[in-house]
Amino acid sequence: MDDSVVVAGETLRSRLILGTGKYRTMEEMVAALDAADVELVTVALRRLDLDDPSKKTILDYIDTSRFRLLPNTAGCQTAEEALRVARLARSMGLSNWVKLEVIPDSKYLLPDPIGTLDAARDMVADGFVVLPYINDDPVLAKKLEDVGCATVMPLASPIGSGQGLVNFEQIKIIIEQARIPVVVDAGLGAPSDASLAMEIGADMCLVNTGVAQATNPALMGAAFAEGVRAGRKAFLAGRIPKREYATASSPMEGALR
Amino acid sequence: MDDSVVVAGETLRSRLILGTGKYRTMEEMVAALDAADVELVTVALRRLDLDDPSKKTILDYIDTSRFRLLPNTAGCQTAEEALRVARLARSMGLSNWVKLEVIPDSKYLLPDPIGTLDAARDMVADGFVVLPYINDDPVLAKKLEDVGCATVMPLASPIGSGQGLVNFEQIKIIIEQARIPVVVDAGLGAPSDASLAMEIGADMCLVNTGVAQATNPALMGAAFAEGVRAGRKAFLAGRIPKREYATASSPMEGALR
Amino acid sequence: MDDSVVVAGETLRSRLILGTGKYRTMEEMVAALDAADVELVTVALRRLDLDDPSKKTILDYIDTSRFRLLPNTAGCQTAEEALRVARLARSMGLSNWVKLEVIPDSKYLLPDPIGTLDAARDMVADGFVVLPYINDDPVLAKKLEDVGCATVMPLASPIGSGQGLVNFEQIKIIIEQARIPVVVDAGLGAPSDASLAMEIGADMCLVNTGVAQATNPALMGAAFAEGVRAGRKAFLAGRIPKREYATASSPMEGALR
Amino acid sequence: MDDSVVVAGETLRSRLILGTGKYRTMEEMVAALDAADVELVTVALRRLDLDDPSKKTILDYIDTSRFRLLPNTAGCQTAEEALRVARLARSMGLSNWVKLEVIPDSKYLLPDPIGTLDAARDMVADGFVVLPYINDDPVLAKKLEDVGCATVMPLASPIGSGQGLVNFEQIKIIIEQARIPVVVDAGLGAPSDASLAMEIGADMCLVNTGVAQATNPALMGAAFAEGVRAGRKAFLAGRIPKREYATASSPMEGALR
Amino acid sequence: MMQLTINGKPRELAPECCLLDFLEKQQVNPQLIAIEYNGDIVKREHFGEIVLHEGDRLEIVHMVGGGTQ
Amino acid sequence: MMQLTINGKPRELAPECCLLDFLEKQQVNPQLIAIEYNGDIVKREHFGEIVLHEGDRLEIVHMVGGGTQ
Amino acid sequence: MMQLTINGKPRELAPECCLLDFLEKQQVNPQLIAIEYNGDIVKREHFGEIVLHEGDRLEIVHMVGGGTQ
Amino acid sequence: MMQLTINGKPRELAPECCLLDFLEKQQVNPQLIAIEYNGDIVKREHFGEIVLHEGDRLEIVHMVGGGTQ
Repeated sequence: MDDSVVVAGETLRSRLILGTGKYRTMEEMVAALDAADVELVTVALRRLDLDDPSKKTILDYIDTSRFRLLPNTAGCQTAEEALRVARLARSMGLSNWVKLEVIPDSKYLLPDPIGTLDAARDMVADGFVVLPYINDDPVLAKKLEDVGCATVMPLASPIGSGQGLVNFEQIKIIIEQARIPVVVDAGLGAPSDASLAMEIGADMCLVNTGVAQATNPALMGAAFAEGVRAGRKAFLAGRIPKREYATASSPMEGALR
Repeated sequence: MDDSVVVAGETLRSRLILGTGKYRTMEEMVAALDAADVELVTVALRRLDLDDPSKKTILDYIDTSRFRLLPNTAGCQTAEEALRVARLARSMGLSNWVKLEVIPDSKYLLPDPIGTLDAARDMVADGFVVLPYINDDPVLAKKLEDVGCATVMPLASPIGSGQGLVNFEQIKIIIEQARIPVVVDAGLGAPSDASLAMEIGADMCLVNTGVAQATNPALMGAAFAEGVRAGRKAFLAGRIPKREYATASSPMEGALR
Repeated sequence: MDDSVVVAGETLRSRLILGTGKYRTMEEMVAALDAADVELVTVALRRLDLDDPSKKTILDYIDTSRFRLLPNTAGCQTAEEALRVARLARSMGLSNWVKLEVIPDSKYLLPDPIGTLDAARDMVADGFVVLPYINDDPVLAKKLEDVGCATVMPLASPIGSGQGLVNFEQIKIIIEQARIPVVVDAGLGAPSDASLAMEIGADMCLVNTGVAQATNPALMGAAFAEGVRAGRKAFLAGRIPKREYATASSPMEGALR
Repeated sequence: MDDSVVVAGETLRSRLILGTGKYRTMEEMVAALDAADVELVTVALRRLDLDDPSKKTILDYIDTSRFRLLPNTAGCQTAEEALRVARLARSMGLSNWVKLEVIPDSKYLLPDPIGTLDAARDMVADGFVVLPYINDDPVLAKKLEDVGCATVMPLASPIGSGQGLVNFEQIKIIIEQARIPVVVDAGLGAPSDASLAMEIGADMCLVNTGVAQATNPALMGAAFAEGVRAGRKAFLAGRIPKREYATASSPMEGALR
Repeated sequence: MMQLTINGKPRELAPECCLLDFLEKQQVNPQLIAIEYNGDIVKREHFGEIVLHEGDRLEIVHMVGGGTQ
Repeated sequence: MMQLTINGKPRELAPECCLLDFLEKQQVNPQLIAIEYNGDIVKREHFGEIVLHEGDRLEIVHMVGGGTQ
Repeated sequence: MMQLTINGKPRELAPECCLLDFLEKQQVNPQLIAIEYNGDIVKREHFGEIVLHEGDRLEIVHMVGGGTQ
Repeated sequence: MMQLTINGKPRELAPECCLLDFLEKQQVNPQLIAIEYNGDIVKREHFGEIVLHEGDRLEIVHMVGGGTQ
């Protein structure tokens, strides 16, 4: 079954995006990307360590002919910082896509709605394809769509928490309203979480910690890929409504008594 | 990845069992069994309608060289009735396996712990391979294992309700204690439910209404099969623990500020 | 508002039952019983420590003219043991009521449905007023009512876990079917849990660890008493249905625009 | 137990705020306010109906010597509209407090984070005591505190939905961070919901539909008041932690076997 | 004619009717059914030995789609 | 007669009508309302100073039951 | 001296010891306990009739704080 | 020697050092980095035109593994 998704005019075959942070080794990361068979992977921008010039970088490990890079603005606390990081990333010539993150505090790691909207407006004006990371706020999601973002990426639950799709109802509203793809990001701990996100109509999922910190990241990458496909199929197949009471699945007529 | 399960000495390649009731047409049922690629399918025993002798039966549709039949005792309210139905089913020469159900009321359709244990004891003594359907009761599950049942099949939520794995903690205890396969049955509405059951260590899932009453049963059958595989892989891959708070998945060191 | 409950012909003014175990001191226990202003309190039966004869017993602390004792059979693994303990307790002349517990394992502490039903039948025949502790099993609850139990006491979640009303739907079924009072027992961690149990129609709640192990047991006892009353009032007042979508509570007509 | 709360320098004895919309009759509203014994009640501002001049207004029913009015800006879609409505309300001389709502869409009724922050800044500068209604966004809550709001009022779930405290974790973060009172608003359907909000440390709750549309609003008003008090006491009393496994509340030592 | 109870309903058959003849007349494939004759299960290989008599109770069942209850 | 817009609807009044007279004629209690006159809020103590003219826009609001939105 | 089992432990008592004397010596208030003597429950009003013998099994229980299990 | 700030730390370089020479000396592959020179981003094709001076601020960044924040 071909069931690709189009983001900013680009057709993506896989509806799973993987992050590349927090793996125990680069080898485990490569194995996970391969097993999950994703196309889009997020990366961060950091200062080069000039005291260790021979250190391999992530680009030594990721085959950019196979995987498309999505640089994020992780670490930025204001719209200005995010714009600066995005431009630096773009200047490397690998992509004009950016996963926009404006996160003012380092404890809860929740995105700033005001700073994110400001940055998105400026980035779109500057020619970026913007995929903003947001709280589960349908009004903000709509505003980001209106200023020209390519997707919205609401969080399922706190980053790295593995709690799954906690605020389910608000994500459903975001999906209902959106005319751009909705990517559920952050907090997906197991394939059941990703499958659930897809079942309610999300277009894609982004997972990092759930794969990177699993005991076996490659196997977990494959599991998430399968979970996303299962959830997508279920969305298309039309699930049964939830009912309060039981109804038998064997016929009662003709039963021996 | 080969990851089969052994029930009563028989190796099963698929960890999904499908029911065959409640499909809108026999053709939809056949398409769903095929798409889900299961091995074990449940059937019920009913009086033949002598006024319509030319009516096709389910055995005209199901290729028994491909699918193994698991007759249930649906409709039985007592241990005696269940034993009678099981023996009739066995006399057809297709299987000595039986999905044991003793369900005294027709509203909530919940199994009788006392009648089920009595029937299981008698059936095991009579040479049956017994797979009993039970409430989420770990003490009862242990007793059924002790009298020689081949599996236990706790319900996830009321039959046909699609509510998913409601009493998660008790199912986990059943799994922890069991030395026989645990099959999560009843109430699974979407692949995320089945995936979750497998993630916590269930050995198999049984689904009927969730597939049969989906808008597109064949696609939903494939979705459930994928969800079961995803959940099983995730169980083997070792998921991350749930945490209360966020932890970043991009490194903070070297961030531009 | 007078809203008493009748158990086995006795009118109880308070719908909260407190356990007397796990308090840090007897003084904290007495303060909690007083603050919660309950009428019925559970106690256990244990061998007297003959090496410490001057040790005060719980009867030195509890004013039995104010509080009615409900001896339990905690520690019994079989119906026979439970009957023996119940008879010993009754021989003290304080009560012929018994909180029946038959719990075969010491890890999960879940009740045995078969042993509990057997014991209940024998106890009723022997003249006891029987209040059995059970898993969330509506079929078993009905059988216990049918053999003459005075109440059923389904667990909300594992004893001492404070998880609250986990298997809500099955408790609702027990309540719907019961013609005897339903007492929700075990796992209630906070007044919101007790209130919820009462809101869905439970007749009473039993709490022990949630009060005894709170930082301030007396204040928590008062809190639970208030929560039980709040939930009972809400049940009588008829709560609004849950809706999927928002509806305004201010009128839209005449709004300034 | 005296346990009042201070909002903008004013001491409030009751931690429950009631809305005055959606009652079936004014008499039911008055009875509910009386039974709940609240001090603060929200009202809306609407155009007078000049075709029905003799119609009583809400001020004919509410004793403003007993109840303090909190006008809201319901119906406003922008910061400008909210400021206009707030000033009109203030010109009546009853209060300079305002429950700020900027809600751009009429289906989901969710507040606009950008417009709310803009309006709050302007209102504080103009001398209002501002109580803004917000989504469960801790970053926005902090910004509103920083611009001088008197409280923040995060929604528990969609207005009028009665779903209770759906996004519990984010509300907890808002509470942890706040140095101003946190009032949980919208979606509280029963006292258990209000109790839970208070148990996690909310300072107050606001309820409208849950009381107004109950079968018996006066009794439900009393129930919510009791639930709020129960939850507050439990917060102060220090609840037990939730545990995954059971622990007995009767001692095992000395058990008869 | 003799009176029997088949699948819970009264039914008239010609006397001394053999079970296999009855099934054939009804166009019922013996491979797809199970039979209880006067309360006892009859294995398929013994269907041919059964001759129906006045007052007999016969249950003829087959498999249908089913999941749980 | 002069044309005004009151609460968003066109309305005819006799010329040179004073605001307080209008309210009194309408049986509206000035203690229970707030007024915006041509976009400006008028404090209650200044109601008496307003004389209505052709083309004026008047908003007269009062409090009603309300919770959220 | 005679050997008994009291509350599961071996214990030596002087022969022909009466139950009530034993309790008194142990400072045990008979109002607060229940007794099982050689497997039979003894009502409080019959405590005085029990004379302990070699090999007797005695269970003396009392109430303690308890909730569930 | 001249003083610069590279990646936020003070650093001494020989005067009139060309950016590409510096990178080469540091064994840094210009294909894998991005550069901000005195607050302005420099495209890779212009790396060769930059000559470093006393007081310059240089940021040299590269891609690392990252998911969210």
